[in-house]
Amino acid sequence: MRTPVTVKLFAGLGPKGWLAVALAALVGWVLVPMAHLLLPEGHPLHVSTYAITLIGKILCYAVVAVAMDLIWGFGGILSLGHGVFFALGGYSFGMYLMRQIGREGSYQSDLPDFMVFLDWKELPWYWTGSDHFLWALFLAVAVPGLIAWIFGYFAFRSRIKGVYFSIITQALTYAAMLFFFRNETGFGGNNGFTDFKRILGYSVTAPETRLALFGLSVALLLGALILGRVLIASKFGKVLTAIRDSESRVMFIGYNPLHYKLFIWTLSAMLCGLAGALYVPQVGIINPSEMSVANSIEIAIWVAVGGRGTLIGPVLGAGIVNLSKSWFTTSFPEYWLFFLGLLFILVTLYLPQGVVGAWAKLRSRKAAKPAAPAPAPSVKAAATPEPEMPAGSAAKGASA
Amino acid sequence: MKRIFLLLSLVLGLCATSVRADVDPAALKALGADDFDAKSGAIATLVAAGDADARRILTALSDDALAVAGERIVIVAGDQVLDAATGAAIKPTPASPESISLNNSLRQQVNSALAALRLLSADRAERLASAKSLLSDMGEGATLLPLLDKALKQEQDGEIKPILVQLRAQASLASPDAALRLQAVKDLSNSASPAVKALLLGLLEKQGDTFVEPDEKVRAEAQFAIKAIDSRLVWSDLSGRLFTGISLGSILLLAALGLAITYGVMGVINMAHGELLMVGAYSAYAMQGLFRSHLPDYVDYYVVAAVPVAFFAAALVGMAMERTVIRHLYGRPLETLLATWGLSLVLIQAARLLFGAQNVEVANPAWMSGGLQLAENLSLPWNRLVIVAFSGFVLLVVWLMMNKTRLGMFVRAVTQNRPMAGCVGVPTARIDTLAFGIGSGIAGLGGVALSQIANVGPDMGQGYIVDSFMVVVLGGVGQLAGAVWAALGLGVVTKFLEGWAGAVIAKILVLVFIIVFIQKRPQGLFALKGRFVE
Amino acid sequence: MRVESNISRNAPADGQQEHWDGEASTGHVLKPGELDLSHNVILYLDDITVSFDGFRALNKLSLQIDAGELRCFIGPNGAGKTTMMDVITGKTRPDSGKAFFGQTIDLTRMTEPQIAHAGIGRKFQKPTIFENHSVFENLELALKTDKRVKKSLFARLFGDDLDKIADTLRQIRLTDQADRPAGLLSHGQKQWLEIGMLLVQDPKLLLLDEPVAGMTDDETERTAELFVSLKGKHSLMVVEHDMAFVEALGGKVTVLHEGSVLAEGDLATVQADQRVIEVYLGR
Amino acid sequence: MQNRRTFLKAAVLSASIAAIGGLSSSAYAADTIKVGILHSLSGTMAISETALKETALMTIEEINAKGGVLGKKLEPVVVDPASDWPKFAEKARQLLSQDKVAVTFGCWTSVSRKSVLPVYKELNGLLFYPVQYEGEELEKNVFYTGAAPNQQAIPAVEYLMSKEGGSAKRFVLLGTDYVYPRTTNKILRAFLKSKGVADADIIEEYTPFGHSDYQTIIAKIKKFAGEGKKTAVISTINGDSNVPFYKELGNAGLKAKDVPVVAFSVGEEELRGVDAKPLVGHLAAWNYFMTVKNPENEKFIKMYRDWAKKAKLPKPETVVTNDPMEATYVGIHMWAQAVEKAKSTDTDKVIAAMAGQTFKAPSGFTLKMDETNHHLHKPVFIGEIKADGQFNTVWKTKGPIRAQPWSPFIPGNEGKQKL
Repeated sequence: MRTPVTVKLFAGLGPKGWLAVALAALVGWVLVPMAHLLLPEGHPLHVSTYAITLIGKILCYAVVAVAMDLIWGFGGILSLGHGVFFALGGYSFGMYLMRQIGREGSYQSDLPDFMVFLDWKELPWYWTGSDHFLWALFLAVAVPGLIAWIFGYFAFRSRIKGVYFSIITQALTYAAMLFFFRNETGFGGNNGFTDFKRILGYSVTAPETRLALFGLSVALLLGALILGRVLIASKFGKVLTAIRDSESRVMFIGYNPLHYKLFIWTLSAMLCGLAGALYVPQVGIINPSEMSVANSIEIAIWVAVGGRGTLIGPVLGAGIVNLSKSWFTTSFPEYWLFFLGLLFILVTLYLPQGVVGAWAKLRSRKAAKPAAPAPAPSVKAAATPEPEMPAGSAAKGASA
Repeated sequence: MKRIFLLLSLVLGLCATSVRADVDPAALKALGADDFDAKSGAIATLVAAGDADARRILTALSDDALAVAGERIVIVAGDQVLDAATGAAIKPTPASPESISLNNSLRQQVNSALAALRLLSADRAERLASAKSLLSDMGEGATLLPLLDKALKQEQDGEIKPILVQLRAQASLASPDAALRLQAVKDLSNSASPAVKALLLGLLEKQGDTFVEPDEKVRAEAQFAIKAIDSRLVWSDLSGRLFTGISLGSILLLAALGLAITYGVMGVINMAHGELLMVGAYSAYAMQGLFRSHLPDYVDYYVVAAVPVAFFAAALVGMAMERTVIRHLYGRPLETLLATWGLSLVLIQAARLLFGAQNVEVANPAWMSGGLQLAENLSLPWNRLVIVAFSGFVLLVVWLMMNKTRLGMFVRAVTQNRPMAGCVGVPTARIDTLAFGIGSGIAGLGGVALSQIANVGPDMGQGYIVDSFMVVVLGGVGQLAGAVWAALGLGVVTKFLEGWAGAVIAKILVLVFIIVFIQKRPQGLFALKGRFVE
Repeated sequence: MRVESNISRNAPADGQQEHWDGEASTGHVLKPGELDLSHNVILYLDDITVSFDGFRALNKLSLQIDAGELRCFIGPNGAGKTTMMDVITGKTRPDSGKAFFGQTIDLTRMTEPQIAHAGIGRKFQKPTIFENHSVFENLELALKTDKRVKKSLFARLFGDDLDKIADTLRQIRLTDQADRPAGLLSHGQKQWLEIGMLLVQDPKLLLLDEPVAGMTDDETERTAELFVSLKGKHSLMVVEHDMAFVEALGGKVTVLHEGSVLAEGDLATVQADQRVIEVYLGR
Repeated sequence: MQNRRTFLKAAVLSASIAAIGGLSSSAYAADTIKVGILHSLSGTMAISETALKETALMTIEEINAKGGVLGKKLEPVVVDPASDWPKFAEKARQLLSQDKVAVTFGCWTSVSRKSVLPVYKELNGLLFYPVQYEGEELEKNVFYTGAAPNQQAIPAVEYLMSKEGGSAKRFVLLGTDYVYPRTTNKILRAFLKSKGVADADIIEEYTPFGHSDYQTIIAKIKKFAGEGKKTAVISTINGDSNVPFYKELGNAGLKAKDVPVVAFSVGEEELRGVDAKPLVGHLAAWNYFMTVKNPENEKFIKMYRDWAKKAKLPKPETVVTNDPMEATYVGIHMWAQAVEKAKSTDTDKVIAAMAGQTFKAPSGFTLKMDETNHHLHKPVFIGEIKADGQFNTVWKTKGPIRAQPWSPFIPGNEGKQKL
């Protein structure tokens, strides 16, 4: 790959990649819907509503995982706050869904039930326009983006790195969760939003609507993957990974890491927001527990399991972890946490590059030639120390 | 306690046989009834009688020793059953007497009555005790007025007399004689008790458009008295608030101190820190169980025994963690973070399977229950006082260990320059394990402290992990002093905010404050400066 | 705080051109980015003091480097050589004193990237290169171009860029390694690569911290040749312990001791200097 | 690299779909009636909900021992939503659409109920909800066997205001900051107003979930109580925070006789985790106490003790029964009766048959399922906590009282009492 780096979209993926995309699109937009609508229930290939909602949900998680991979896998910044952006997207779109309920709530009021209940006479200012689909969609992207930008700008400007950053993102999530738990906040307290009726006038429970949402999830995921791939192939991607590996060097050759980090960080948050917006109508509820510290950490786990800095890995990770969760919690609930815990430990210890990395290693061993270096950092890369040890980052701060 | 009462009642019972004044059987019967007013009336009549029999029955009643056996009311004293009316043992013992239960208001009525009766007792200590107990809760005192007068007349003791005056004043606030009431209010104005204040406020209440207290002068006097009392209450109020802050701070400190070592000094992001607290707490629980079953007489000291046990239990778990997992992740903080999070999940579930999902019961030992009464409205709970002291002790130990022992020196050496330390012959690997063990052990100690104020359950640790990290980060990594200031600071600030904005907002504000603070001083309160070559 | 605000205003995003507005506050009005060498001096350090928790790493250090000069720095460990470089490149802020690049550019007010743009390149003691990128990519990243996010998203390499990279590869003798991950290079090669990364930036002033550490004699020799060849076009500051190498470079030598200049002159005179012998060569 | 990705992506989709197939493939046997049990067995709610799962299994076994329903055995399907609200919805859908259960017994928190509601409405399933809750809800597909506010909160307050209860004049409404406490307190505030209590004599305090430091609040209560008139605290503090609250209360020297605390979410199960000594005399209001004396209850307790041994629960000798367990027990039996009556497990038929069902409950009363509002008529007990963590009933209603899911104390609820 001596060829100069250019962002030719198609160069971004290459024929096989595009084949894969087409394949996925085919499955997501044609096969699954057909299997769901045409085949009778009980037919071995029939895809049930349950399956559709479950996979739809996991697809949304997968998008979050990809977003996380961009910031962590390629930017080397571990965020323990991505749950917030996901939830914010969900809430923004949830507001629209709540408004769509109209007068069918149990209080037959124009206001959402929980507001009637709090004796609110009209909508609080931040609900204005929430009955417009597009506005809600815009919010779902803009709100997480804005929050991320502000938070990121200050954090990165003060050169908060590595663990420090992770910890304050954790504080952010925690604070946000408590804030949304409050009833006065105006987002339904810990019950959050639920019992949605329709979206753009279509009933949320209609199979067509479900399939549409499912298709959109597939589209979003593919979009995220392509975007990620292209970004990483571009010079931007190279600078990003360079920052991950040696930030000071990057600075001394004249790049300002602040803006690179800020860009990818905000982008990642926006992706999460979109995923959240798609997640809510499919799952039928959004509430503050999505912002719990544990959830955000789990996102990191999906990425770690699938393989950092591999884009496709996180998708796998999200799938593996969530499906096994669904399965374990049915088959033997008591051991679910053991499994999850051990998964974290073993992956971090023995699969620093996750399943994808491991698989690549196997193949390269078979082929007896080194695995392609970029964009997936070699296993050695994962083992190289994080840019800053805590004490180190303290000193960076001191000199800032 | 219960024993003493029973003895007392028996003694009284015996001497009563000589001077027999019959107990009103109707009243006795009513005690067994299921009707509140009947019971309350019966108790009143017994108090009025005020003789030994009445006293015996009331005592029994307050000890839940009074019971209904078929038709008669009896007192259950250990394995024998006495006739309530006569105090004579009943042969043969009637089968399964139904104990008569009191609800709060009846119990209060009985207790204050008993206390009042005991004012006449010959034993000074007993008189003093009962006077004091009446002071805190006399309830509707008017009925006791005659008794108090009697007591006051024959009371000579310099300590008891003023209390009686107070009591009498309280009781006579309701008396029809305005002069008497005025005097009463005057007497009360030099009290410092919120209860008294409450009484006086009662006088100023309006019922309809007429005041409860008709007399203008008395009301004015009451106003004055209330001001006087308030001025006494202010000081203790403030110091009380400060103490709550310090107490919370000490708890945050205990929770974070272990982390200050594992993270602060060794740079290990231990997300399982909370679970090490849990291990400590559960070892306290285990010790309690052990003492209850084997050393019932010393059960109050299980906490003391729990301290070393918790330390070693947590230390062992910690070292195991270090050996098996963390050791392979040095220099990769973020991976450590994930792996230890996994560890924490495993530990939580393990605790669930071992002790059940349900929280377990850990009791404050007697010497840690109740509070130290500094003023009428300021009592510092013993368990919190002890914990504040304990955190100071732990801090001292840690400081000594890190700065005055060879081990501490090694730890600092290794964490500052591993290869060099290795070269000069420091067994780095072992030091790592030990250091981590110590950090974990200290977390265990924190767990013991927590078990005295909060839940002990499988996921108790989750609640502290964020706070602990905040304290360490805020204090400045690797800075014990920093951790201390951060913990106390956070404690006091939180409490101040809580008083003003409520618990929820307070918590949010504190977190936001931390985030902002880190922006300004990423190195925390106490900076490490120096040149760092990459 | 003053610094902070300045940084945010001078962030390269509005970088290359505009960031001199920040300087306007100091009263200098200059054409954007122009380096004023009117007095033929490229770097002034005046009375610089840096202390870490009481320890004075730099103690009233003053010196100046002429345009196109090749200056060597020697001195025992802890003499403050690296700290000096940290100050010049903006990594460490001096507690007091001035650091000017040319007549007008106040280094103590700028962030690392800004300084890099102004034309100061630095090579670290321990070679720091991007181990996961290929040698080619390392140079590509270092290449002197617009380094803002916007541009980086749609950046292309044009002929002359490619030529420049090709030349540099030849200069540092890594042409046939171009596609290997830099992490797989030998120590010496890494040193060369890092030097190469400096060259493609073509800075006016190069700071080189122990550039030949871990090089074979042959490599060392070639490095010396390279530096000498750079002399004139660029100004170089070389920190080195290897006296042979210093000798090979020729040019003026400055001896640092306890954070300030102990002696200055050509190697011979310096080595003759009594104090120097005591503190340094003596041992 | 590229073809790796191709392969992987194909793998993802096929794998996931296959996995889903696996999940759903639980054979549907015609000779049994499937009964779903939807309680968290892991996560934060496991503390409370595990016991309900056990009760449900026990009850089902009891019914099967008597020959089952419609001559078929009941087959329990247990799933674990892991205290994760969206997962509740997912599992509910699985129970209804994959396992085809005839009825589901489950949920504890309001949010979990709210999360599954749409699913049950969509697929016309049947849910029995066994926990006391805030009301303000009435759904065709749900039967509420727990208490509505007027079957728990209001009687408790009436008791406190009575001479017998210490004729309290001022009230501290204390709760964890979520919907149940907020609603309950809103209703109570309105109720107190209607009883002529001035706003100045009521304070509301809320704490975050898992709050463990009650010093400030206790201080507030002390101050408030010190301002004259008998004060009582009405606590809707959520499970976990109760221990620190009561410990603080005990040590701060606030005795039950001075400032009684009546709690709506503290029962026998919660008290197992507390040293009850400092709590003695404080109150709780429920529709069932383990200490209630009657043959049904003795039978119920014995049955559960035996079950605990059989199911190898930790410390089987110490297990206790509580209100939600009783509610579960009653619910399952009533459902079974209704099925027998309807001669079918069809949701609508069963719903119709449920109306007016009666059952002699362990509480010692014969409970009736209201004809119109899907709530049980329940008796109310007020108990004082004893040192052994059990309750000493100090007051109880003469008979079962009808539920008012739509509290008349909330404006706009008039005439909303039936479906």
